Formats: sequence, C-alpha cells, structure tokens
Amino acid sequence: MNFEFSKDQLILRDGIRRFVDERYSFESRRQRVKSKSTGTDRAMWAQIAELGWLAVLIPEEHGGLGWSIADACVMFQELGRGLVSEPIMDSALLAVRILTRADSVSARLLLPKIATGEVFISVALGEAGLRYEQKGLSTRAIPIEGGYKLTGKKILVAGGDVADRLIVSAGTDSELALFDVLAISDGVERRAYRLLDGQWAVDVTFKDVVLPHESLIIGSQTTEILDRAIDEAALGCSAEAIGCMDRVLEITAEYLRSRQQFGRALADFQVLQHRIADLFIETEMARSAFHSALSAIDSPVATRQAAVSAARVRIDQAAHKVGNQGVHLHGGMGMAMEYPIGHYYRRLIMLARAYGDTEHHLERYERLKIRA
Amino acid sequence: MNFEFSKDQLILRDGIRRFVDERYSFESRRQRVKSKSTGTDRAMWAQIAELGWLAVLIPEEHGGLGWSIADACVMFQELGRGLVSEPIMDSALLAVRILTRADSVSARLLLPKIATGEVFISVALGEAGLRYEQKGLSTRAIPIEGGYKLTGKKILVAGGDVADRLIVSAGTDSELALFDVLAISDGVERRAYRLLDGQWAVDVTFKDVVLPHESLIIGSQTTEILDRAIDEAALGCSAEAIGCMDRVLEITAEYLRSRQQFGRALADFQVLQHRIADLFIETEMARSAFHSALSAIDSPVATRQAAVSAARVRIDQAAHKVGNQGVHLHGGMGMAMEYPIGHYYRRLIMLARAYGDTEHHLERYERLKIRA
Amino acid sequence: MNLTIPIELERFRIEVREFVRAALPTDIACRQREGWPPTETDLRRWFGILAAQGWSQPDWPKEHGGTGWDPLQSYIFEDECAAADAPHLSWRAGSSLVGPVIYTFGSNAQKARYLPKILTGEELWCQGFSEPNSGSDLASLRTSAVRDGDEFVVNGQKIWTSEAHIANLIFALVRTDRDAKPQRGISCLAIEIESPGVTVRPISTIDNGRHVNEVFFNDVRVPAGNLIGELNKGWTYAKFLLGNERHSNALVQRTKREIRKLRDLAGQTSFGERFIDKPAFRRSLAQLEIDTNALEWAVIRAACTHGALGGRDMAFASGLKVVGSELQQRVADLQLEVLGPWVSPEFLEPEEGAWHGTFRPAEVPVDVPGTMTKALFRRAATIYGGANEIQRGIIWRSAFGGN
Amino acid sequence: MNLTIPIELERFRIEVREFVRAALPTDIACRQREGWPPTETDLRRWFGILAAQGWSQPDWPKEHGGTGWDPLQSYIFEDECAAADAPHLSWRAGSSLVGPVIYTFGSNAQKARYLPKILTGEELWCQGFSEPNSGSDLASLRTSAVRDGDEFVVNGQKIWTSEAHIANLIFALVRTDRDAKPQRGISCLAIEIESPGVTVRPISTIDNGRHVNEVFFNDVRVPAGNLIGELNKGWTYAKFLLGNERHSNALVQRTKREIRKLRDLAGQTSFGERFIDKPAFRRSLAQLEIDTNALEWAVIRAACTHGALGGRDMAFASGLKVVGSELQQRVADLQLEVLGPWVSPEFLEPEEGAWHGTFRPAEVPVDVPGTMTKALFRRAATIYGGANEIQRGIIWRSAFGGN
Repeated sequence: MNFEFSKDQLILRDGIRRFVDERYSFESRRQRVKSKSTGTDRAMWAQIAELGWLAVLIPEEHGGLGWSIADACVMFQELGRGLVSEPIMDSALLAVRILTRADSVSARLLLPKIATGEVFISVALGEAGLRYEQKGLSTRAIPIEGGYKLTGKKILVAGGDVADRLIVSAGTDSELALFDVLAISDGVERRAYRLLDGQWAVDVTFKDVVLPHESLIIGSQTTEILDRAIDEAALGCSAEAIGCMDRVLEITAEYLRSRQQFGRALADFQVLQHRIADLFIETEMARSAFHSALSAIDSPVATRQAAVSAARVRIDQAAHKVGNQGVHLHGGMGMAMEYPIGHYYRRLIMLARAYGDTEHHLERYERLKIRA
Repeated sequence: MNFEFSKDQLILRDGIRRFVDERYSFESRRQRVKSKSTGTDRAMWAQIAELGWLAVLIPEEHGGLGWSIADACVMFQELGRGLVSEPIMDSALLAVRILTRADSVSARLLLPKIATGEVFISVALGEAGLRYEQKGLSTRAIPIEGGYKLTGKKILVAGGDVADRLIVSAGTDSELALFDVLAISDGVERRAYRLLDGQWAVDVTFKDVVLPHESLIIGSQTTEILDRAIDEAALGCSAEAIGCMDRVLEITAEYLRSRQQFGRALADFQVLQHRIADLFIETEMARSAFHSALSAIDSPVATRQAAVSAARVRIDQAAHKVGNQGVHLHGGMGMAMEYPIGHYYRRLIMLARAYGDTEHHLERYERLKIRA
Repeated sequence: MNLTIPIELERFRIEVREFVRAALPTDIACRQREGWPPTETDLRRWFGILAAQGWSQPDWPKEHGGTGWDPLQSYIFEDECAAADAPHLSWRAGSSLVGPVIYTFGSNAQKARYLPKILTGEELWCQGFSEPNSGSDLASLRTSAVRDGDEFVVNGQKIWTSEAHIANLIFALVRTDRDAKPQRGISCLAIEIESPGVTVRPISTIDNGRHVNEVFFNDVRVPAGNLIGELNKGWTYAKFLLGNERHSNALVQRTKREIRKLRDLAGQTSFGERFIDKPAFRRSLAQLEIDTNALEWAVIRAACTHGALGGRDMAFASGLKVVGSELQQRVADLQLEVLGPWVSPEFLEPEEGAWHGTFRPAEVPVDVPGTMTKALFRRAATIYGGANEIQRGIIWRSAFGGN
Repeated sequence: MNLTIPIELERFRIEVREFVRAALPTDIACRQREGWPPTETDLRRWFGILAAQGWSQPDWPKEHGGTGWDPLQSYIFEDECAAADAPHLSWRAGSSLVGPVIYTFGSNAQKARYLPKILTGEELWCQGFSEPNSGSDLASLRTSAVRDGDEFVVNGQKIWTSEAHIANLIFALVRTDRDAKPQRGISCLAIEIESPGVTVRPISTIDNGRHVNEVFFNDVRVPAGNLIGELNKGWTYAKFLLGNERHSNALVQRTKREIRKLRDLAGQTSFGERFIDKPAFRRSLAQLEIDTNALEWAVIRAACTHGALGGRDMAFASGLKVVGSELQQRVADLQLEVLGPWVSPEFLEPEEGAWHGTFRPAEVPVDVPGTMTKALFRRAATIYGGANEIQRGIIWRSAFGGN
C-alpha cells in the first residue's frame, strides 16, 4: 500500500495550485463575489477545460484522460484548498460517470465535448421536499409518440444558469430514468440565484417539455448507476473538504502567529495551540476516513455504501469543527467577508452536506452495519 | 425565590462537616476500605442516628424532624462532599417515604425506630435482568392462608448485610406490592459483597418465606407511590453528586496549584486553568438543573418526572465529566487509591446511575416531552 | 432555599404577556419569527411602544425612568418578549448598557441631557470599544483624545462597532493619558456620530447582514462636557458596563424561542423528512432542552443572588456567557440540520417590509432564508462580549484564585 | 497512491490467524475475553509459544531475532492477536521497547547478554522512567547513579512502574551528572530487580489491579557494564523509546475487539434490555465504529509512511495517541452503559485460573467483572505514555513550528 501521490498526481496538483495563484486569487474571488449581478463565468469555464480538469475522468476512447477516482480526488482536494467555486464536481464527475455508463450512444458522444468545454452540462436531481435520495420524485417523464413529455421542477442545479444541457432525473411509468435535456427548449424555465460559496445555481421548471427517444440516457438499473455516481461525487466532495481544512489550518495558525493580544502573539497561548492541535487531529482523521472509502469505492454495493457513509460522517463532522473553530479563532475577523476564513467556512458548510448530510450518512451506515 | 440555605439548613450542613472532619476523615475511610472482611458498620450507624440524619424526613408525629426534601438534599449534598459512604439514602429517604405513605399502621410504627437507629431497614427492589423499573419482577408474593408466601431473588441491596428488616417489592396476583420482611427469617438467605464506594450490599434469596398479613406495606397504587419515592431518592443522589463535584473541583485545583512540572506549577498552564473552568461550569449547570427539579418535586406526576429526568441527565453527565477529568488532571495520582480523587471518582460512577442512568432518564424525558 | 415561583410573579408574567402580544405590531413579529433582524424603523417603532408604556428600560431603576423591576421581573419581561417574537432590545440598543454608566457615574447635566432620549428611543447609542489591534485585549486601545481648550480632539479607529450605522451617539473609550499604565489612561466620551470627522464604514459579515462597522475619528472635536465621569477612569466604567453585559448575553430566553422554532421546523413535511420522526433528532432535541433548562435556572439564580455569591459571582456570569453562546450555536446547528440542501443559497435580508426577491430560489420554504442567515451570524456568539477563552480565564482567576 | 491491500498481505493475515487460533490456549483466551489482564504465568506461556514460532518480537528486525516483518505485517499480527483474545504483548513486556534501544545503542556484549532472553521471555523488563515529582516532565528526574570503581551506586525512587513486580530487569533512567543541563546528565542503566537495595512496592489502583509500582533504590550497586549506550546520553535513548511507544499505543486493534464485545453485550438479554434495540445506542455504536475505522486507517498510514511525512511525523504519532486513548475510553464507557446497575460492585481479579468468589454477587453475568474492571483501568489511557496535553503540545510544536 502506498499513501503518497504519484508523479502524475503531483503534476495535476501543482498545475491547479499555479492556476489558483495566477487566476483565482482571493482578491479576484472577492471582486467576483461582490458583483452581485453576474452568474457562472463561461470564460473561466473555457480556461478550466483547457487545463484538462474536465477530462480527468472521461475515458480515453471518449477524448478524456481516463484517470481514476483517486486521481480526480487529488484534483478536488487541490480545488478545495484553492477555494475554486465552480460547478466542476457535477460536470466533470457526476455527469461524466452517468454518461460513461449510459445506454444511449448519443449520450456517450457528449463526453468529448464536455472535455473541451464546448458543451456545458449540469445535473438536475434535487426537488423541493426531497433531501438526498431520488425516491418519490415529482418530476415525471410520460412516454408519448416519438419520445417523452417531461414535467416537474428541479432545484439547486449548480451552474444551471449557463448550462447548455441538463441531465434530469424523472420517474417514468415503472422506474427512475435520466434524461438529456437542452437547457434552451420550449417549456424549460430557469431562475438563477447565488449560492453561499459564490457559485450560481438555478431552479428549473419543466412544463410539458417534449423529448425525443434518444434523450433517455439511462432507463434501467438507473438507481444502481446513479447511486454509484453519487457516492463517487460524495467522495470527491470529501477530498475537496479536506483540501479546505488543510488550508484553514494553515491560515488560522498563521493568523494566530501574526496577531498580538495582551502583549504577545495569540500563538503563544496554550489553549489556542491545543485547539489547533485538535483541528490537526480532526483533519488527519478525516483524511484517513477518506482513504478508507477510496479503498472501497469499487467494492460491492453494500461495502461501498458503508465505507462512503462512514467516511462522509467523519469528514463532515471534521469539516464542521474545523470551519467553526477556524472562524472562532479569527475572532471578529472570522465574521468578516474581507478575510478568506469566512469564505472557507461557507464552502465547508456546503461541502459537508453535498450529496448527503451527516444524518443521511449515519442512517445509511446504521442500516448497513449496525442493524445487520 | 431564594437560593440561599436557610439557618436550619446551614446548621445541618455544618454539623455534617464537623462529623466528617472528626470521624470520617479520608484516612479513616482508607483504613476501613482496606479491611476487606468487614461489612456495614452498625456502630457508625448508631452515631449517624444520634446526629439525627435518619430523622430528617420522618414526620414529627412519628418521632422525626419532618423536614422537606430540600432540607434532606442539603444533607445529601454535604454527605457527598464528605464522601460518607453509608446506606443513608435508602434508609432515611426511600424507606421513610415509602413507610410514611404506607397503608398499614404497623409499617408506620417502624418510623420512630428508624429515626433512633434501633431498626436498620434496607430496600430490596433490584433484580438480575431488571434495570431501573419495577416491571416484570420475578419476585412473587402469593396469598396464602394468614398472609403471603414470598419467593424470588433481589440484588444490590445496600446495607442489607446488617439490616434488621427489608422492604421488598414483589408481584402479587394483580399488582405490584411492597412488603416488610424480617432479615433473619426462615427462607431468607443473604450474600454480602462490597461496592465500588466501600459500602456493602447483599444479594437476597427468598425461598417460600411466609409473611403475615400485616407485612404488606403498600398493596394498591404502589407504582405511583414507589415512583415518587424513587424520584425523590434520585434527586437526593443528584444533591450528593453535586457535593462530590464541588469537592473534586477543590481538591483538583489544589493539586494543580501544588504540583510542579517543567519548572512551574501545573496551575500555571492555561489549558489546565480552562479545564477547571469547564468543570466549574459543568458543576454550576448541574446545580441549576437540580434547582429546577427541586422546584417541581411536588408537581403533578408528568411534570415531576420530566423535571427529575432532565435534572438527572444534566447532573449525571456533569458527574461523568467531572469524575473523569478529576482523575485525568491528577495524572498518575488519579489512578491511585491513596488519593481521595479515585474514591470520589468511584462514588460518582455509582451516583450517576443510582435510581436510573442517563439513558433511562433521557428516554423518560423524551417520552414525556418530545413525543408529546 | 425557596424555589417556588411566587404568585405575584406569575401574575406579572401574564400582565407582560398580554401587553406584549397586544402591542407588538404583527409585521414586526413576522419578520422576527422568520429570523431576520429588525429594521431600524421597526426597532424604533417597538422601542416607542414600550417607552409609552414606561417599559423601555426594564433594568433601570425607577428614579432614572426605568421600570424599577427586580432582576427576576426583567428576566420574565424578556422571556415574554422573546416568546412573542418581539425584537431583542439590548441587541441593537447599546443604550441599555450605556444608561447605567451615565446615571451611576455621569454629572446631573449629563443625566438630564442623555437619559430621557435613551428612554424614548429618540437617541440610540453604540459602544466604541474594540479597535483593530485590541479585541479581547481592550486595555491596549489607541484612539486618542487630546484636550484643546473646551474640547477634546479625537483621532483613531474603532472596529466591530455594532449598529454604528443607525446610532446617534457613540460611547467611546479613548486614551487621554499616554504615559499612564494602559488601564489608567483611558476615559469615556460621548461623541455624536454626526460630528465632522466621524466616518462609519460597514463591515460585510458572513451572513450578509449589516451588524458591525468600522468607525474612524479624524480630528473630531468633542465638547469637554461630553466626558462621562472622571478623566482617566474610563477603564472602571467599561468594566462596569461589560459586567452587566456578561449577565445579559446568555440570551437564554431567545434560545428557548429558537427551540420552539426548531420543533416547528422538525414537524414540517416541506424538508423531505419530518425530523421529529427521527430518533436521533429527538435525542438531540431532548438534550438541547435539558441543557437549556439548566442554563435558564442558572440565569434565574444569577438574577436572584446577584452579589451574594461573593468572588464566584463573576465566574458564574462568565459561565453563563460560555454556555449561553454555545447553546445559541447548537440550536442554530440543529435548525440547519433540518433545512438540509436548503442551506446552500445565499440569502439577503429583505428590505423594509418586503422580501428581497432577486436571488431567492422560487421553491424555498418561507422559514429558510431568515433561519439560515441567523444561524450564520450565531457564529459570532462565542466571540463577542469577550471571547469564551477570555471568560474561562476569568472563571479560573475569580473562582480559584489562580494567577 | 495505491490503497488496495495486496494479496500477499491477505495471505499473511490468514497464516497468522490460523496459527494464533490454534496455538493460543483456551483458558488464556477466556480470561482475556472476560476482560482480565493475563496472569504472569499466562503471559510467560503465551510468550513462550510465540517465541517457539519465532514471533515473540514482531517489530524487531531479523538480525536481532525479530520477525523482520514490515510495519503493516506487525499491524496485522497484532490485529489477529486482538481478535483471537490473545494477551497484549507489549502491554506487559516493556521488553519490546527496551530491545530496540539495546540493539541500536548497546554494546555487542549487551546484545548477546540481553536480547536472547527477551526473545524467549525468560527475562521480562520494566521501564524505570517516571519519578514522584517528574511525571510528564521526565527531564527533571532525580534518581542518581554515582560511579564507584567498576560499579554505579544508585539511589532514588521510580513510580508508576508497570509490571515491576513480575519483571527481572528494570531499564532505569538515572542522573549521572548533576551539573549538566537536565537533559544532558541522564544515563540508562539495566538493573536486576533482585539486586540488594531494590524494593518494589505495589500501588493500589482504582480498578484494584496490580499494574504499577513504586521502585526504591537504596545504595544499589550496578556493574558499570550495565550502562546502556554512552554515559549521559540517556535522554536520547529515552526519546527514541518513547517515540516507538507513541506509535504503538493507539491500541486500535484492541479497541476493535472491544467494539465486538460491546456489540455482544448489547445483544444480551441479561441486562434487562437489549441495548442494540435502542436507537440512541445504535447511533453511538455507529459513531464509535466510524471513528475507530478512521483511526485504523491513520495507524495503517503511519505504518506505511513512517518517516515520509517529515516534521509532521511526530505530530501525527501524537495524534494517534490522543485519538486512540479517547476511543479506548469511549468504548469502555459504552460497555458500562450496557451493564447498568451492575457497575456498582467492587470486583477483584480472579487468581490464577479461578474466580475470586468471596465478594462476587451471585447473580452477576459472567462478562461483568472483567469488563467493569478494565473500564476503570482505561482512565489511565489519557495519562500514560505522555498525557494527552503533552501530545497536543508536541503537535503544535512539530506541525506548526510554533514555540
């Protein structure tokens, strides 16, 4: 067993770090976040595509790099560290894993275009009144002559404001299915808003949207395929959270060293030293939980689910603690959006709940491991 | 409202403190605990009776002082502080509250003798396989010509090794009932052992013990009466735990001030100062929880039960934390029985579970307040 | 020891309850219930209503225009205000804490000048304490006031000044003697925010709220008569004020109200699952109620025994601050747990009487935006009013005589 | 990064499992399963069995008679021993940690004299480090060794010496230069416990166990050849030894075993309620398993990357000690929760092969006495091997370069 990054992974990581330094600094981020009227930045997206991040998980035969989930997680960890708030997870991981396993050939043909950024794809799974499972969807796709008629509402679709296409989950007669929907179609209405971390999302209404047959991406065993892709995305979020936490620790320790109170540096106070030590422990235990899940990501379903849920619980709890204490240890500065810490805090709030929150994963773990 | 001790309460408290200083010092306690072969000390019991502690809750018409539960709790708090490990709670509170509410005249006639120490009475409720409720008792009292025939086993009867009489819970045909049983009778067998806090207890076997009619203390509404008495005893244990915690804080702070490490007193280390501050907070919150329950002890049953359970949860959690941290902050000394801290630790373990542990009280609180 | 609540107090509670419920405007209560801070207008309206009733300063003695209530009555008043979703008074009104300093240490002229307008709400005050490099270490402050004839000339900067943007006056700690020991060279000045040379700049906070500000003083000329109390005694007055604050910022009445809201949220079906149906949630809720109940009785004890616990008084007050702030955060965290995916959007405080529509998702349940925003702001609870680490230090020093 | 477990390692695990299960005497396993520490006889028996197999020192290199396993193999070996209820080796055998000091810093004569008997178990060692006034502050130790001809004369006292009552030798830190800086005047001596002038006095602990002792040295004459390594270099050797200890005392394999026991207890009906039927318990158990799993992967990472994390290595090892000790206590606390009223009796360790009958209640379920006793002893986990506060200080200093 080997816990160190491979050479390729190190190159990927260093490239991201350079990009962040040059084009995604905290100052530029603040400017972007301050301008309330803009949405997801397609120009930025083109740069991201150019750097190859969107191609990481796409199989080589579809124009991608065909790397592993572990590789992708190296990327997400670094994106977390750099606080890159772009809807990369949904596009480059979730959508890609769905499309790679698609029944329809036309769906798989989208992959090369995603890799180049030519097609921007978002994933629309959430609904008001649902939490983290695709049970009891109110969005329906009714078979009609020549295809389907799609009706329903989706919420919190990251990057949906500029997406060309949406992958939409809907109930058909019998089963869950996933459809490929053009974002600009008759009957599709989007309403954009900003998220806590500066990303943009939309609520989408589908009103009798007519879809051709080939828009059906996956129509059987959808739950299994989707569950797996979501577990992979959940793990990606863990990696991102770990990257965030690493950075929170650095900037918080640095803050404590630089700030004077009562005639000496805050870092000289033993309680604050030990608090940092506790956060270090949290972060390292989170990283180990992540390793545990990563080693099981290709295991049979029950093993995979238990491992991912165990990791998410541990990591999400760490994310809460590190985020909260990061703010607290910055004192008043922790509350001000002028400092990076508040931005990390907000990002960690979202990451700790992405694709399932602590309660969701604790319940799943219990169901699989304690009741069993 | 008034949170200060009354003059009478202060006299009671100071009397106990004097007694502890003179006749119940830590050194004498250690000697007593070391001699493994002796049991409950009747001579000590006679002194306790003489001091009036057994009479506190006995109504004046039965030769007692007729004081309130609040008064009794002042006593128990001080006994906790002084680490007086004698079965006073069962005799002076639980037995007294049961007998005071007895149907039978002969039972009530025992009260003056309890006050003087002439009769030593223990309470036998527990059974193997039961936790803290009197449901599903295997001890049975079958009506026979002239009385009852008692069969069954009781465990963990505090002071039962020297008791003259036992109050025994048993199922009759229809209901729960309480009986007054002579400890030395045909068919009664006791087996003594020591408890963690140095007290003694017995397991008792009743084998076809023949009881006269008048041995029935309470035969109807027993559950209500017993539940109330147990709640009062649970509250008494809380007071005792608070007394223990107050003292643990004092001796631990004193230890930190006296012990040198790395060239300065342990008390100079900020993390240890703050740990003590946290334990101070725990103890004060426990005291407030106690006040809350005390104010509701005579309320209607559901209110009383919820208040007592809320208090017990808060106090028991504090007792765990203060006990554990008290040991930890003493370092190696915390593990050695040569120091008082280990003795307080053991006592707190027992008090935090007496008449119901945290889980029991959380469940009861939930049932009454969250489901409702 | 007598822990039964006297019947007069129960009657008092009912009197307060009836008044508050009748007098509190519905729109103000609605906004509060959804989790939004009151607007300036709302705050002034509610303050005015209470002032008309003579209840605008529940902690002040009668002779200075307060209610003359005892601490337990004040406690009950705030409990009923919280239960009725009235805005939290002392939250925005630094005034409540400044008043006692003025009537205890100020001149008669100052009392006459300032107190009536605090009571009517015509003038709001903010507290100018913290500075960029003196957070919890207040004594290191550097804003200076130099005597020049009948005036002080003030230069420097305050930070984290709550509500400076709506206040009329700032109660500023300023350094008036550079050569004395840090604590000995500090004085208190009342400075009108409108004075030339005062600039108020908002600080954008993680909840997008408008709570705190930077306040800059650039050659601000303040009449010498605005010196509160004696020259160079400001440290004493600040400690007096902060001691009162520590007592009141457990905010347990507000936490009780938030627990009711949590129960409401947990009973709703709009979040995909009723959290009240989950055993783990019920357990967390039970524990939260139990802990809050203990804190409530501790606050009541503090109210009834103030001064009677001797050296432990201050330790006890610090303990209330620590537990109170932690419980505020716990209830907020549990509320967020119920909201689930809806924690993600960035919500903006609605304008005067209206929803801010632009950024709000169409489908979001009505309770969410305010709840989420308030929860973000709750992170400040363990920081302000003396960070919890400062409080633990106070506990050690004052209850265990350590160094 | 490659986190799949290689097939050879799986094979190795099965080999170990089969050997341990076949070779471990049932009575030793029984006693361990009930929660009692092994008796001296049992310990020596089991040690002998492993020695015959060549497995008595899994962490030592082959050249010194160890197994030559890599750290991951050692990890798996201990995992299988724990699962099979074999006694914990390094727990009683200070020897495992003393050995590396001897083969790294000792003379050839010392290696020849001491190592073989450690390997066979013929000689057990204890560690004489702590003294009455130097717990975590080891460098302040005062036991002195004065050179007198070919001997050292040792005077002083050690405390908290685990297993001194069964050990043959004590590996003692002694002060050999009073004038040097505290760390520079310390040396290591191997002292035979039977030497005239050595007195071992047991310390009675809160679990009634026989774990730790005071060891007194009164003009004890020790041959100069018993000096391990160089004079006044003892501090270096002690740090080397403690560094190894910190790595191994997370005891996560034992915690995994205790979790299985907890599940067993929770499934029993003899405690009045099956705790596994309670949602709150299931939640606690899930959380405990999740946290233990994270620790296990951290321990594996430490085994695989030892030395590769640079300055963070030491911080990481300290983190393992903190989490490991806290989990040991958490699993013990949950076990006690299941026992309910049965926590109250005072249990005594059974004699060689038998129950101690006198004080045991008749009705107590068989698992209770050992479980309870072990849980009491677990309170020491956050104290020994460097209290957790010491570990947090190490983390800060070594990972954040603070002072």
